[in-house]
Order: sequence, then C-alpha cells, then structure tokens
Amino acid sequence: MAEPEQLTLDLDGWEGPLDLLLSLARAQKVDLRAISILALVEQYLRFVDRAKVLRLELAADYLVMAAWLAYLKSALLLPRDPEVEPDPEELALRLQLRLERLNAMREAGARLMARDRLGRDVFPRGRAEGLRTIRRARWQAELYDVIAAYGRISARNRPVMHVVADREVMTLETALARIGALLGTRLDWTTLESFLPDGSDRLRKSALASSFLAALELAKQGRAELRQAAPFAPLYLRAAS
Amino acid sequence: MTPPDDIVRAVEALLFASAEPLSVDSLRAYVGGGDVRAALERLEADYAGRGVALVRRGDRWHFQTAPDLAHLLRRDREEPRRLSRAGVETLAIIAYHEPVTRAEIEAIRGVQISKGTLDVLMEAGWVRPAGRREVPGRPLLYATTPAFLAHFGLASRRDLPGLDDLRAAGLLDPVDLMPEGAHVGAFAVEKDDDSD
Amino acid sequence: MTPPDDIVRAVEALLFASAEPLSVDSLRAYVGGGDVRAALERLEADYAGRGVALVRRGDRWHFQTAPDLAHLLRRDREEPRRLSRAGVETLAIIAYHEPVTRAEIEAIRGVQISKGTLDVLMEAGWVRPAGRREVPGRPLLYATTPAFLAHFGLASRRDLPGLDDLRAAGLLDPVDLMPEGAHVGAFAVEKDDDSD
Repeated sequence: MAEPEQLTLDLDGWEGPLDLLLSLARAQKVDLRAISILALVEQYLRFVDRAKVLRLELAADYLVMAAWLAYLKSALLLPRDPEVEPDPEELALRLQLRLERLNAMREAGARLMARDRLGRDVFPRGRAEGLRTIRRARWQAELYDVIAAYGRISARNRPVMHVVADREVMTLETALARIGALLGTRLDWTTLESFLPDGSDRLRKSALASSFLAALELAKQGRAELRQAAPFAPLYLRAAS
Repeated sequence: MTPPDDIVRAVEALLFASAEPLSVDSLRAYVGGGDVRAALERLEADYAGRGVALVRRGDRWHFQTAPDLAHLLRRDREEPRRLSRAGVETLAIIAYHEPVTRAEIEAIRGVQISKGTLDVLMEAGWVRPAGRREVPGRPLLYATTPAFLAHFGLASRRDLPGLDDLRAAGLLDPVDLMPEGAHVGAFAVEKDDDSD
Repeated sequence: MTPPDDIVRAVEALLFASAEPLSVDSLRAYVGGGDVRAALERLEADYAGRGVALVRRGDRWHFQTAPDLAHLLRRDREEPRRLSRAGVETLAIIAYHEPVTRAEIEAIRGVQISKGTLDVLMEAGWVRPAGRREVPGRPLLYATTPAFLAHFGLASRRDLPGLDDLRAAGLLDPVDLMPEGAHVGAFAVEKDDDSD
C-alpha cells in the first residue's frame, strides 16, 4: 500500500544522505568545486521538510544529516566566532571534498564499465586448447634397497632343513634282538607291553611300534606265536613250541 | 606477414592455445628459454591493425579480438551480468584506492555496504582480500585482481581512467575515517538492489 | 603483416572468437556480405608459416596452433618419487634372476605383483621386456636395462653381491620376514601402494 509520493522517492533510490546531497549538488549544474554549500544546505533541508509534510518515513541518518546541515548553515550565516572550532568554512570545505570524492568514484566506475570489456566487447579465443603440465615421476631407489630386498626374499624362500634333536627311538633291529632274547625266558603267553623297556612315554611309543613289527617278523620266521582275543584286545606272545 | 622465427612462433602458439593470459615467466617455462620479451614485442607489432590483437594485462599477455569489431561479435552473446550501482562504485573505490578497508569504502560512499556487494565482486574474480591493515581491529584489506585488469582491458592499474587527475586533485588521498563530528558517521544501509 | 582490410579483419576475429569452426555461409551472415572466400584466402596466406594456422575441415574453417608446435603445449615436470617396497623387491628379483617371467617373480616373492609395479619399473627405465619364454602361453620375459646398471653404479650384473655375500652381510637373517598373511605358496595380492 505504498503512497505515490513514497514510490517516487524509492524509485530515485538514493543511497544515503551523501548520495542525496550529491544529487542536489549536481542539479546546480556547476562544477562541484563551485557549488554554493549554503544553497545546497537549504535544498536539503527543504527536501527533508517536504518529506515530513508528505509523512514519508526518512531513515534516521537523513535526519541526523539535516540537523548537522542546519547547524552548519547557522554557523556560516552568523558572524565568525574565533573561539568555535572547527571553522565553519573549513567544515563546508570538507563536505564539498566528500561530495567531490564520491562523485569522482561514481564517474570512474561509469568509465570503467564503459571500457572495452572482455567477454562483452572484446573476446578471447573461443576454443582454446589449453596448456597442460604433465607431472612425471623420477623414480629413485638405492642399490642397498635392492640388495636388502633380495636378501629379504631369499631369507623367506631358503629351503629349511628339519633337524630333530635328541629323539628317543627304538629301531626295528633293537626290538628284534630284544624280543628274540626275552622270548626264551618266558614260558607262557605274555603281553607285548611286558617286553617294552622302561623309559619316557615317547620312547615307549616308539618301542611299541617297533616291537609290534618285531613280533610279526618273529612269527613270520616261525620263532614266535601270536594270540589276540579280539580287535584292540591285548596281544600275547610266546616262543614257538 | 614475414614468417617469424621459432621463438616467435612458439610464443604465438602458446598464447593462442592458452585458456588463460600467460606471464613472461610461464611462457619462458614452456618454450624453454630465449628472448620471450622480444618475441612478444614482435607479435604485438605483427598483430597491430589486425582483427586479433596481442595485449598485456598486468604482467600477463593474451590475444583478444579488436575492440572495433565488437558489433560483429556481440551478436547472440549474452550480456555479462550487470553490476548494481553499489557494485560499480565499490569496485571503482577499490581499484582507485587499493588496498582499502571496508570502513574506508563506506566512508567514501556515505553508506554501509550491504552484505552481497563485496561477494559479487569477489565471485566475478575482480576483487580479492589482500591482507590486513595493521591498526586496531586489523581490518581486512581489499584489492583488485589480474582478472580485473583483463576484463576491463587495463595494461596495469596506472591505466585506470583519470587516475593522475584524481590523484592531483587530492581525491585519492587516504580517507578520513573520523569525519566531522559523528554526523555522517551514522551510515545508512544501502539498498540491496541489483539494478543501476 | 600488411594491415588487412575490414572484411579480412572481421573474418579473422570471428574465427578466433568462435567456439566452433565456421562455414563460409555463417561467416557471411556475421559480416553481412562481401567476399568471404577471398578473405579466407588472404588469411590462409597471412598465417602461413606462423605459430597459428588457418585450416579447413570439410566446409568449415578454424584457427589452430601449428601442428609442429603441439609438443610445446604440454610441459613435463619431473618429481622425485621413491620406489615402493613391492617395486624394489620386484626389481631385485629381476636383477638376480633375469630373464624372468611375471609368474616366476610372483613365485619368488610369494606375493602377486600388482599391475602398476612392472609399469613403474619400465617407466623408470630400469626394466625392459626381453622376449618370451618358449613354453605354453609364451609368457613375456623381463630383464634389466643398461640404465639400471648406470643408476645403481654397477659395471655389470655380476657386481651384484651373491647369496654368500648377503649372508655374510647379515642380509639373509630372517628379521623382517614377509608381509602379514602372505605365506609362501598362498598368494596374497600385494597392496597397490606403487600404483600412483
């Protein structure tokens, strides 16, 4: 529900009181260095008064500027008081300089935008192939690394010889001799186990195996007889009669 | 044209093929030594008056079409996005005063910079942060980029239009951040319009 | 070059700025009439022997960098890289056993070789293909190169220390055995640490 007057003001689109002042100053149609600050101040104050009559909401900084300009106006009109610092003429000059500076930047911006701009007025090549940087590795290794690597591989592949130290066994020959000798001393059926020598568990297992083979061999030679009641039942031996 | 020698041909081919303007150093890296500057001078002369020109932008060189042919080329091309009035003024202030703080830009314009204005300039690749000013608060400084020079066709910042006159008139002097009283220190926030 | 006339300049700029090769008809549409063919002939002659050439592809024209300068458009940059453990081991096996097949290398290492490992050694210039073994499948053989000897300061392969030397040097002590889980015989695929 914008009122027509406000619409007009918005469309003018001033960006702050300095911008408004500059617009008013340029309306004087003279060099900014030759403007009448007093006339500018009066125009600004009139503008603010009109805005108030039209019940326009002016941002606070426009009002702050109006108050300061009213002060500047009176200081410029009244006889100069040497006690008052700063000098109102000096203040007016600074305001003028600010307006000049803003104006200069505004014009510089317009001149920049009007230049022959890349992509608008002048054009780069439409299908540049582009340049490429190829990164290449320069591989590095030391001779020691290679030799050590080979040592490592050889170590892991070296044939391994299994030497079993201090293993207690009874050979078949020993078992044959032992059982052959002991059979003569026994009169009746005797279990195979009773022929085994005392010793470690490991030795007894070896002795059991070789003694069993020895018993079979003796039976084959006709020197011993074997008897077993059932599978896994105790095996009995006696000398052949 | 008279056939150019090897290094001239090489520099010509590189500038022609590159998607970016190239510095003398990077040209030298590609051609592997030789008088690159002399080659550039020769090319500049060879292309003078042609439909394509060799131009220097900052310390980089590139080929572009001759400005007077813009009317032929602009056809069915999209206009680059228009900068808002706030954007144009802010860009000009940065270019003519760089390096410059945000507070200094605001002091010159008499309004606060709305959030997007610097973003738009940085997104366009024309403005970059350029360190901090060593004063209390260490405010960020802004400056223009090589892409700014390339886009606006400036060989260097010294080619900014009217730079010398503005400097002579004292309009590029350091900005007084504590203006007379606080009167214009109460900044208005600029409108966020993108039109100008 | 002698400054060309307007239509030549226009065609030159259009071809330069276009993202596509342009036909005579579309060039004519842009420049609005005139002898486009004569302009193309003039440009072809102007650019003869330069770093940039005007070329015709079918009925379309475009500029491109001179073919003999294509090598300039890419720049090689060397960066030192250390050989991976897989690379060093493979190299060692080839050096001690050459010529040797990939399968043999894998049998000796007890680990499969990833694809990149041999590529890296060949890229380094230390290993070369050396014929094929005349067995089913005719597998490729690998051997070391003169550059291998040069890089490692060896007069010949006989200068490589033998197994006895290695043992004497303590390099056969099974300190640092094999990678976790890579048992001889049961192949594990090595990590691809040498492939990039």
